[in-house]
Amino acid sequence: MQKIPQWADVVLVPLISLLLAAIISALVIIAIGQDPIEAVKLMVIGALGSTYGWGYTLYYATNFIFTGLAVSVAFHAKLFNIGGEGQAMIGGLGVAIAALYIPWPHWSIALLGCTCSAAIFGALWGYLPAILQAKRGSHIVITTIMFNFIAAGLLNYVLVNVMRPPASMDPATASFPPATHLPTLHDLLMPLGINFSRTTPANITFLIAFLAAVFVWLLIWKTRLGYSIRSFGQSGSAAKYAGINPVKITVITMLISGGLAGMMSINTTMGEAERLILNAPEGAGFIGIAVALMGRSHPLGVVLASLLFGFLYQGGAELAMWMAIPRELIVVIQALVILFTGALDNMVRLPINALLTIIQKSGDAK
Amino acid sequence: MDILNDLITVLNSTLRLSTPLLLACLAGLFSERAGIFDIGLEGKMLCAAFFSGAVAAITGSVWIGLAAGIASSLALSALHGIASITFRGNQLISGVAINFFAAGMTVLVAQSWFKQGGRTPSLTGNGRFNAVELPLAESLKDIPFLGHIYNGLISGHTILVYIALLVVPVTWWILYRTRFGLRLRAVGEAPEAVDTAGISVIHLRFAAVGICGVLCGIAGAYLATGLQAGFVKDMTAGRGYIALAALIFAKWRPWYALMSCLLFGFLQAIALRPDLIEAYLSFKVQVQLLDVLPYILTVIILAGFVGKATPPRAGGEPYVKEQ
Amino acid sequence: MTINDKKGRHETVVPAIELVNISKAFGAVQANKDISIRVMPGTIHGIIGENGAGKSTLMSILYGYYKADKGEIFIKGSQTSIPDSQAAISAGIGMVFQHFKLVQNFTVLENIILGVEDGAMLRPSLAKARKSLTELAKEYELNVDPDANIEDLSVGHQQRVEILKALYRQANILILDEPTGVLTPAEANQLFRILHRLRDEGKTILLITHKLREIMNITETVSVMRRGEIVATVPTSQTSPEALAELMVGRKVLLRVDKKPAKPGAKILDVKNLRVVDEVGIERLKGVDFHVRSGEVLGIAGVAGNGQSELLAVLGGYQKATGTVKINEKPIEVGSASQGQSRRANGLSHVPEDRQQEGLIMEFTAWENSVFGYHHDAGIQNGIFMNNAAIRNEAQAKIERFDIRPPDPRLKARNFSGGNQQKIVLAREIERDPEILLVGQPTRGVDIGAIEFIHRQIMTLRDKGKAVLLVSVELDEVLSLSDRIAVMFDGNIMGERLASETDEKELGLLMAGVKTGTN
Amino acid sequence: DLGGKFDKSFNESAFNGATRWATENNSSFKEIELQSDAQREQALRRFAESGANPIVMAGFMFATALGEVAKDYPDTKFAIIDMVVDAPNVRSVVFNEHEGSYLVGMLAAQASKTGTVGFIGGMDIPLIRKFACGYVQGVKSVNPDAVVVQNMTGTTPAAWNDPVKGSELTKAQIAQGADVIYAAAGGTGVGVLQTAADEDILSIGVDSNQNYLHSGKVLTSMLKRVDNAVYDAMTQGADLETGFNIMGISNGGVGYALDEHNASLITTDMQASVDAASGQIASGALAVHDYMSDNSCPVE
Ligand SMILES: Nc1ncnc2c1ncn2[C@@H]1O[C@H](COP(=O)(O)OP(=O)(O)OP(=O)(O)O)[C@@H](O)[C@H]1O
Ligand SMILES: Nc1ncnc2c1ncn2[C@@H]1O[C@H](COP(=O)(O)OP(=O)(O)OP(=O)(O)O)[C@@H](O)[C@H]1O
Ligand SMILES: [Mg+2]
Ligand SMILES: [Mg+2]
Repeated sequence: MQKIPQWADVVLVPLISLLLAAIISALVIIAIGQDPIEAVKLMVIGALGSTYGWGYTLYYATNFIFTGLAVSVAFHAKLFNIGGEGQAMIGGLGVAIAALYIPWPHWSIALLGCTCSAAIFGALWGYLPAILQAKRGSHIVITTIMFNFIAAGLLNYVLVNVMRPPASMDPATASFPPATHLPTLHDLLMPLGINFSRTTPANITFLIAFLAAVFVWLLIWKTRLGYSIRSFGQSGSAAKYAGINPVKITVITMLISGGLAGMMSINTTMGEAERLILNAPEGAGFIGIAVALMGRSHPLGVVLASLLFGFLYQGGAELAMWMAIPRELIVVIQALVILFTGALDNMVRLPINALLTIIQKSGDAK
Repeated sequence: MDILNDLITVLNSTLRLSTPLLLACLAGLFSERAGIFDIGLEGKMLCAAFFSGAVAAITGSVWIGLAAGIASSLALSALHGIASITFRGNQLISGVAINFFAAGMTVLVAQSWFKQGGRTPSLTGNGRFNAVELPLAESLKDIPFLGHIYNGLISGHTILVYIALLVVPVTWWILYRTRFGLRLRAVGEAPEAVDTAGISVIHLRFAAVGICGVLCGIAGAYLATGLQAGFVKDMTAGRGYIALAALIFAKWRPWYALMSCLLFGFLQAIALRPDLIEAYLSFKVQVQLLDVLPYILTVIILAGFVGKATPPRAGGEPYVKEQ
Repeated sequence: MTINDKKGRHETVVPAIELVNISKAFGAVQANKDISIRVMPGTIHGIIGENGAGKSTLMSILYGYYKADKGEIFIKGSQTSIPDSQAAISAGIGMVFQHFKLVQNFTVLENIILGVEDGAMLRPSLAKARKSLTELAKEYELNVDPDANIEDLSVGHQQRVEILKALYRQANILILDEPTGVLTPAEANQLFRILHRLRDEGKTILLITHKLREIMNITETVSVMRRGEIVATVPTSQTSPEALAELMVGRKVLLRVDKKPAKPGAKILDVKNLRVVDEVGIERLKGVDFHVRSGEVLGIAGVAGNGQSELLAVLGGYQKATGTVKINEKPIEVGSASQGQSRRANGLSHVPEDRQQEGLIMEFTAWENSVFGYHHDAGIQNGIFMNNAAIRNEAQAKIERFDIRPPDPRLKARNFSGGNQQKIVLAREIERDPEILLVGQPTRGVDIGAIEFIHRQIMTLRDKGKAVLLVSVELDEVLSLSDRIAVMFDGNIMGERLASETDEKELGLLMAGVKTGTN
Repeated sequence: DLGGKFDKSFNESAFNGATRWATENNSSFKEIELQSDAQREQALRRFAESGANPIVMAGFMFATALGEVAKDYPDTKFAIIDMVVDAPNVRSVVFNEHEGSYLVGMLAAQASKTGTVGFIGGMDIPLIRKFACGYVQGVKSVNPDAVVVQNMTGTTPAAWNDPVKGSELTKAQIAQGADVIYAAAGGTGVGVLQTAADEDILSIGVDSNQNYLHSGKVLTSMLKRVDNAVYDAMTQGADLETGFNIMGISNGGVGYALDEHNASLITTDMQASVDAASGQIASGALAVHDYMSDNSCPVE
């Protein structure tokens, strides 16, 4: 078998996979008695047809980039961190505490402070499963699942009993003071002469997510720590031989992973809601797993997969708003995208491979 | 307060809560023992819960419902198999996709069939599994202690509970006493050894994934037609993930799986009875703490008593002999 | 009986195996090119060739593990298609792979019956296998505990299980791919006795090995492979090791180590009363004392599993121990299991026994592997970053100096042959210019061209005045490289000898735990 | 509200109100069920821009989003249910769930033979505490010695859709002697009502009339006429009266359900006592403590 050319592998295969997912989705839409062409139009225009659509797409993508990166970093050390959801929740607590109890003079300093706080809180929530795995051999998959539940309980307690303003019906903190409100993409792009929609939740956190992706890329492929993390992930026995301390690497990796997951809450809590609400991550921690897997744990892949999921989220919301399509359909479409681009990609790759080989052979023959 | 009675009610609850976990856990055990990781247990259970509930509602027969549930779960298993065995895709991704798919599809179909906000109509009569009174339960119930336990705890569950309990020794027997079991365990540890012994790795793995589908199907049907009288969206409520945790906890062994599922069930059952905790341990537990108590205890037990769990060596990796 | 084969030649004996024009490509690599070979029944047929020449591939095709792109296979004269191992087994072929195909946490019995169970229940099959196992064990001196788990067995015993598997399946044709790579001399000799027995019974044996001595001693015919082709098939009696070596490598090979007299200096490594207790509480090292001086090679001989691996792990810094170890008179920490970095800082380099599990990260590129373990060294890092450009350049240079093929630092370690993988490790460790070099099994599974090269590198290091601690189960190797030899048995050092004053026989007795003479 | 919670009760009730309006007036409405908090504001803006008027939202979680959006669309009228948003173009509809719960609590206490009744809430949030507090007051008003067993289903969104846990909690409460159980737990309540029926005790439904689910086994349902609120808002259309709108017993916003499915369960005495209390509450003679007023409940 010939090795498939890079462009085909990176561009053609995912595109065809997406197309297949789209075709099946279309069949499902027809089955529930709706017009798939109309639906696609709505999704594309709704998600990408205006700065408004982009604003939402990017907002969702930002969440997924953080959680996707979190899962990816852990993956490089062969740690399966299912706890992104809980880490993001606790990260949100960190944001809320920092934003509410510290009088920030300016949003930029507040952003810095709250980001640190979010990362520290998220990291702490990743620390316990890490230390249990490293020292006690407790499987990190179980402990992180458990810690998701524990985080939900903790947040529920704090929001209902501690941080909720007394008269409020809503189990949420008070709104953050205006000094902590983050500039939206509208505010950021205005000076550049771009009139980005004012009303979308996309905010400066989007840029931080990009920075985080660059950071992860540098970390994993350019630093000594990243080298150690990858070594440890690829071969525990070799890492031992090289003098890489497994406890240290496990803990550090999970701290970084948890920190990244925690930083997601900057976007939702500080950027969008401007207060901490119950269930703030809204499942982004789990989407992060899909995003990391689809992006092959590479930051670029994670960013692209996040954009795709952001598109599906926003396009899906538009569909639900303007067509009689229940939101569950979007979940089905997401499933199909994950399935075809993630798990069934060889189904596409093998025939393309064969085809290219034939083309190449006949080219050689001439 | 009568300690025995309290114990019996808690253990009854334990048994009911453990049953879906146990079935799903054993389902995962077959799959993972053959080297195919399956985080799609949740999705398969959910799908089976819906189809068993829906078909039982339509036909009025719980057995046809059960069959439909199993069939739907098997279909998802086949998908998982095609993705991760035939096309050597990533097993985790495939599992995640199946969970998403089931979560969306069940509600979609439920809405289009029944228009009840993603629910199925309530099942009545033969549409659901009813409690089975074991022989002599009534007449033995006055015998102190043993008769009490027999009548109060052992008797009076739906048939699926007994099936689930029966599946444990059967699984053990299959795995350790039959040719199929030997090969199944081998293919999860060293598929190349199986291949060079002249056995088809692919057939074996599909068989395992198929069994996983059947057991998940029963688990889902139990939720919708045994414990409940119909399907409610997302009604698995994360039990597939807990089953997965139980499987790791059990170190991929059938009897341990029973133990760990009963433990999870017991912890959940205890959390339902703050009054007992208060009465016997004389302290009051805060509501949220109560909710997360089973999870905290799991972590403590895991960290304190259960050592390292080594998964089947070839687990999670597609079998490729040449590239 | 006479048969007319395709080429119209007349033979009085039908070949047990005849391969005709077998070709096989993996992607761009043409592993086998138009290979034709005939193997006569009742003979031992040797196959030799460099690493990556295509030997294992050819055998895997015969066993139905790989499918040939083209070509035909004749078994006992009749054309046989072997699409999978099942077909090979029914055609009476058994194979002992280079990397064993055993289920590690199964018992010996379970491994033996896997795939040939009689009936759906295990019990009768196990009982039957147990009975025939006792018979086979008696017949061929192949003793193994039928109820032991594979992972608890030494490699030598694991290999016995592989052979028993083939015999249990009543194989008439037995393929052995580098069977002696992991065996002690005694085990190897026993294996050859068994092979002779089998041959005398009329079975046909195909033997792949890198050891010319074995070829000369036990084969009737030998085929030489180079770059996917058979370059010669000759009766063993009509050739010599030198001639075979030249056929294999395509140049003259020095089969003897060219050793200058040693000039030992100061004690570089000093080990006193070293004890190791493993995770399950078994004492693996029971108070070991020795030292290594600069400019000398101390060889550690011994049957695998007598504590050599633990010794290397302690000295390498990843196994806890008690006792004292000094490098250059300076005591080093042995009480913790994560000392790899400080060991390297103390001038110690280590070529581990297992290149694939320890020495290399198989998924990393060659250049990434070229600094594995040294990624905290100055020059390799600047601050928190790795100096990747410099590492790549340096790796390219090392690849050239060590003649690593293919000379591409961006290739993954997995895609190099065993010999070249070993060279990558060696280049990394030797080029650090260590005070003391630990080497475990430096030439396991490596072809003679590479062996020659590796031995020369070790001697050069010694002659530069460095200390070398060599651990090997190859007595030949220990004898020819070492200046002094210590023999380990059951966690103890049984005795120390000067290499010039001892021989295989004396060492063999020490290795078996028999005290001889005095030191 | 998010997650389609209160399914078969709260959301569905709102939906029914809208549907009723649509069929009666032969017109149409747009609706969306949300999957993310960020979509609240999005949906409001999109509907406002598309000219929808009025826009009705069900659920307290809309408050913040509405606060933002309302001022950007001064010509659009909004109605929010379960929360107060102070803006000139917003009608805030809140329900006195504690009053309705008080009534069903009275019924529960009278129907109970054991003197122990149960309450199962979805999640421990203020709204649910409000339900619980009113209920307990009602129970105690009839039988001061009655025991009210209270449980919450969980802390994750799954708490609203876990009928299995609902069942187990029901059984646990039965074991503690409860023979009437009030469920305010969305989809989880389905399991509560089912198990109560199976175990032959009484249950109380919530939000919409759930008596029919198990005829003769559901004592009553605490009605929260979200449908009326929605219907009302839609009927008024663009001329929606804004301001603060309390839906209590006095104006038929909350109440208890009495129909052919539970007629046999409610004796005339019970009905009389409850109707009397109802009248007193309406007239202001009887004040049911609102948990939200001081974040505490006088009884337990
Ligand atoms: N599974 C495989 N996938 C891709 N290429 C392979 C595979 N196995 C072998 N090759 C290629 O085929 C060539 C021949 O390999 P083979 O294993 O037959 O060599 P060998 O003669 O057995 O070497 P050694 O002496 O090291 O055992 C190698 O150079 C390698 O590149
Ligand atoms: N899956 C594979 N993909 C690519 N090349 C492979 C693969 N498997 C084996 N090879 C190549 O085949 C050749 C021989 O492989 P083999 O497994 O026989 O190892 P080896 O070279 O004999 O090493 P060792 O002596 O350590 O066993 C090597 O070049 C190896 O890189
Ligand atoms: Mg080989
Ligand atoms: Mg080799």
